[in-house]
Amino acid sequence: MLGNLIQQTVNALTIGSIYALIALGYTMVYGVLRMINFAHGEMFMLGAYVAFLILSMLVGDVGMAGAIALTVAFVVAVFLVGLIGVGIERVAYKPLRNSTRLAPMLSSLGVSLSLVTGMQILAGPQPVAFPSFFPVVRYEVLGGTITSMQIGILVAAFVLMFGLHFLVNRSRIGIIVRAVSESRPTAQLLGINVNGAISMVFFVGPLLGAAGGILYASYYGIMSPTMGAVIGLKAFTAAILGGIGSIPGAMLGAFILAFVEVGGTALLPVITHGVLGTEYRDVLTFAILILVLLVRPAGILGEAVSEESIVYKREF
Amino acid sequence: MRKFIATLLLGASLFAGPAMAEQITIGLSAPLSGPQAYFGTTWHNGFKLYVDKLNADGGVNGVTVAYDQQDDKADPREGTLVAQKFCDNDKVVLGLVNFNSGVAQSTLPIYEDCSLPTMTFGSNPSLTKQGYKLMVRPVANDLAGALLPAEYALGKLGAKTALVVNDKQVFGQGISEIFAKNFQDGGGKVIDTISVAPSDVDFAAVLAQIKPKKPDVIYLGAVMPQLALFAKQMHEQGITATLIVPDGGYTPDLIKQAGEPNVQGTLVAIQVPPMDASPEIAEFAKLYKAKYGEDAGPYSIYGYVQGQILEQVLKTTKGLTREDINTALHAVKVKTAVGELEFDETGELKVAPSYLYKVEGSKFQLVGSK
Amino acid sequence: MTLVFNKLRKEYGQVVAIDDVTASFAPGLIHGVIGPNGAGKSTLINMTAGSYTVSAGSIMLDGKRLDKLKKYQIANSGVARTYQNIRLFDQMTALENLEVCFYPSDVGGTWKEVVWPPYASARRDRRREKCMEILRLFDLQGHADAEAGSLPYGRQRMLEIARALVCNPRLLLLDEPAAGLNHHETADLTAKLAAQRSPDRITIIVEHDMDLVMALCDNIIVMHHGKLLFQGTPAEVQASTDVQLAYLGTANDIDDIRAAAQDRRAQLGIRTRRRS
Amino acid sequence: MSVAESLAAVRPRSSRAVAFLVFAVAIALIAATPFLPNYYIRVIDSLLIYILLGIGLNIVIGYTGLLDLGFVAFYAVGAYSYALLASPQLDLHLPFLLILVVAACLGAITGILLGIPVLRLRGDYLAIVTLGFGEIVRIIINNVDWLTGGPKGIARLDKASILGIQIARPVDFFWLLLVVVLLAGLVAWRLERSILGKAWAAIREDQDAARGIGINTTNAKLAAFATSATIGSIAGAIFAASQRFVSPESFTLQESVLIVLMIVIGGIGNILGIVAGAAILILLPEVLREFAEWRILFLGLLMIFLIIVRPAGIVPRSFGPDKLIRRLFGK
Repeated sequence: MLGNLIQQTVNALTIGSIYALIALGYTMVYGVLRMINFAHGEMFMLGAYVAFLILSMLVGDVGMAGAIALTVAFVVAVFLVGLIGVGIERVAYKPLRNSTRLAPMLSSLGVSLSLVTGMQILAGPQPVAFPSFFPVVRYEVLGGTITSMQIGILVAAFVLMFGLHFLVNRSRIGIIVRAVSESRPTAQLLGINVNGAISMVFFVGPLLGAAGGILYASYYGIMSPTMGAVIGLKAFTAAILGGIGSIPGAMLGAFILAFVEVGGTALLPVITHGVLGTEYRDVLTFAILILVLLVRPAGILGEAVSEESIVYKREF
Repeated sequence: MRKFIATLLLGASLFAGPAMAEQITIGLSAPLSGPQAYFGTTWHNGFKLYVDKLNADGGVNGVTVAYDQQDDKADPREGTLVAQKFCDNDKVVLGLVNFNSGVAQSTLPIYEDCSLPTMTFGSNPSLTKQGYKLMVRPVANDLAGALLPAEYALGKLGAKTALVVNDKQVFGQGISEIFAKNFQDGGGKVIDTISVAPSDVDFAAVLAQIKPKKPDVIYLGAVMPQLALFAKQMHEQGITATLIVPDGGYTPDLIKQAGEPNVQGTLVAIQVPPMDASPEIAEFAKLYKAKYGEDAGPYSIYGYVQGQILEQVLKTTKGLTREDINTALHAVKVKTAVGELEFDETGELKVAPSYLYKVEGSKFQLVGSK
Repeated sequence: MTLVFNKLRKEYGQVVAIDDVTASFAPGLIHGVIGPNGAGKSTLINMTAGSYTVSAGSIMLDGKRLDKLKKYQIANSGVARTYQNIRLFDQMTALENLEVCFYPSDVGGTWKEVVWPPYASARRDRRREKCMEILRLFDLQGHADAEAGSLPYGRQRMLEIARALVCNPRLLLLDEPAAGLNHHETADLTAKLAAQRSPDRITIIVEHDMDLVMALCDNIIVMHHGKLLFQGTPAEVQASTDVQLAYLGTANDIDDIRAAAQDRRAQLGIRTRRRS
Repeated sequence: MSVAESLAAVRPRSSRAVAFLVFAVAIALIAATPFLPNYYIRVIDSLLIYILLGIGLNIVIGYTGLLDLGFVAFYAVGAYSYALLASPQLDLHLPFLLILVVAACLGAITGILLGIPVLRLRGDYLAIVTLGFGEIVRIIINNVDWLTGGPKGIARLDKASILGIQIARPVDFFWLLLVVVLLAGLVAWRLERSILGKAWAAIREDQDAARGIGINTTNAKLAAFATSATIGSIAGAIFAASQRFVSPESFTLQESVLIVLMIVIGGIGNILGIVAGAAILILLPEVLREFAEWRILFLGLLMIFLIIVRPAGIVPRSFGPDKLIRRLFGK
């Protein structure tokens, strides 16, 4: 029983940290532009594919040693995807910045569709095997099985999240980004380079998403052009659950979501005496999301706003 | 818009014009885009390979064969549009249709309404039980597909207990229910049935539930890439039960994506004989690779076999109308690459070959056939 | 026949925004509420209109408790208001902005409007006639079909007041109606508001523009740090040393600057987000 | 943005010509449809179903300004109403018209059930909760096998008939759908112009100010959800009758998103826009059928292009049916 508990906790932490990396991208973009970036899941997918491409070039053509090649591929891929993110913002979202709120959201849907089908055409629609970034060693801890891969993912995710935390709260760039997300007009009046800050967000968000994608692909051993869709939706759910726009909220939401999913799988059949099986796990997830939002309409750590303190004009 | 009008006019002219007597068209419908595109494309390629050869030899009794290949996206709505397109085209006298039983469910009534005979590929047993007069299924249904593995598990592996996992999709759920029934009928015990979501990639939580139950075999009714993911995670979590999977796993991707050490001993049941089973199949594999630049897909050989059935139909048919073709199709008896085939009155194969493979190293080793 | 605040109190956590205010407002008069920024003037309006909850005490209109009602119910009891930052329905025409105020009385006939076109057009004509009348009073008849959001700032202010007046409210709450208006516009507004005096209506104006307040109001209450500091006629207020002290002595500089910035942004039409 | 400006500048004189053109093309299409091959009629049927769905969803999104990503749930409710009441599944074989009424009522009830929890939520929170609702409905349908057949779906649905006239061929459904779409469009358009429609617009523009003028936003929003769901559910029932097979895979999140896209690309809040949006998103992939995956890529890029060039949609909100009629018959 204890073994099972430890096992499930580790499982939840691993999934949760991948969700968190992606949820952060949603929440940062939302914080600055009040926009849901539906193409964010595709950054996750791109991360895996770009890393795979670089890796096969490094190992195949250059003949670089495994561990170094992996590190190089990881770093180069996340930076490349970050740049792609900035480029997409310039082309597809920037022209819509003063438009309705729905317009950039739908533009991002178009970007998402194009990236997925583009990748299907380029790399084929089939899932492709992805090499492991960490050697798989199993450790038995009090009856539970933990793999070195899970540990590696946890460490990598936490390093990245602390890096982001530092960037947002301690660095100059972070202050600028926070100022812009607080109030874009005011930041503009203060002479802040708003475009620069937005580009920064569209660099860091996809970068983290791509990192999540690489970790995910190497954890599960496969990648596919559509891999971003489901996990993107889950990360988005996590961001909303935690209170979209809030960075700690995104992380909290991601781990809560992961624990609900794992807990649902493990406990639903037990609690309901087999009436509801694990197939109802997503129902449970969404039901909990709805309940949380009923109590806290702006998510767990979202800014609670009273009616008059915020001028809500039309959403779109 | 201009293109649309052009297509419109073209469609109208086809509709009105007289059909050419010496060429028939076969409608091909399967997923050609999206995650299942690989199966649809490679299946059709096998057929095209045979038909091209047939045409190169001057056709059958002077009749040449053209094909109209359409994407149904594995979506019932798209499937019905394609079905209607074939129905409207008088030159189409036979359909090689729908890889997915779910799509076939919605298209078969349309084909029935316009008297277009089909060779349906969907393997759900219920398709032939609805009284359709114009369909045959040139491939073993899931009843046969799940019998062999159950017998093997009970007999050769000496398994007493099985745990069944399905992905809550038509195919996965259907075939795993049939496996469970066969396993129980043979004296085994199914200790639990678990459903997972079709989009799941992480089975760690499910596996942690399975582990203490210690089943002898686990039957996983799902498709790729879930099969590979499950096998990999199962091994990583230290579960030693024998994994049995249905036909979707008969692809080198299973071994590649799961990682070679993680799938050793996994059993795969499929209606396809090994590529070196006979000189004819080996020859086909070579031809396929030469023509399409890649290895034949899991169902390519069935496309080829359907070409062989078509040839026999054309040899025996009285005329080239849909009705004539249908009569000939139901009466066909032909030696094909997978053995001699004929259909019963519901359109089901009288003898449906099925095979069981075991993963050894990076190869699928035949361990049983029926 | 009056509006009564009875020991009205509003707290935000530790901060007391309104501190036991008791006051009554008689119909037929225009009441001004003045005071430095942060004195709680707008809070009074927001509580009366139901936008803020009441921490303690009560608000009575004609013997009916308002503070337990929902916001739309308060509006339906004959309370209409304008906002510090103009809140029009931007993509609706000026006429529609007024027309929609007939929702509470006309909504019951919606299905009849849908299935029976003559009924619908009769209803609509009746509504439009009343709305055009009000628009004319505010010189907006020429802009009836213009989108509200596209009107110049001054016109938007007028339109918002027209919207508040269209259903002939018992209680009219104007939250800084002259904010952002230039001198001419303010004078124009003063004249129009004066023309809207009605013996059945209680009008309360929160305003910084002293010219407007002094010219228009019959009765003024002065708020300071959430407390009612003084109540009297314009002349009495001008003579009061307490009031002078409150304005000159303790006015919080930061608040004034913030208010100026707020007004400036409102003028520019920038949507502002403020933390609660 | 010069392209956008030039596109947006619809000159009054030419717009009368445009109106006549639109009208003439519509009439010509309707008149020509029954003579087309069945495939084209089926495509047009499919288009009409999506227009119907668009009209329904537009009430919530376009009129009331609530981003509903779970609309497909109502579509599913309607489809399964028909599937369960007119098939061997429960061995009930009720008449089509009766089922339409039942589906409409069930749709309205589900609409209100969804409406209640989301009333307090705004914007993106509303979007995710409605999305979750749609998924919940789909997952439940996929899992209550004893009732809905689970993933297998329900096959062999009865052929529909109205007052003894069988509705089975694509052309029958064309006429049925045409009538239903025109009716739904008319109702939606008249609702928009009614006092309730004005209240919806007020809620869309500024919900708090709408409360401030005495609008009971709860009731108005529930009315929007219920009407929208009713139309969606009717569309579902007709879809099931025409397909004669239902399975959960027809009711995925992608369908909801497709309908939202249709509305926004066409011109949000405008029935004419929905027709334009549906034409692009439903017909284009059909026309480009032979290009397989490239057509989807093209569609994605076209979407970005259209939204950037015309963020408010192809047909402006102001060019609604009233304007079309005025241009046609007015002075």
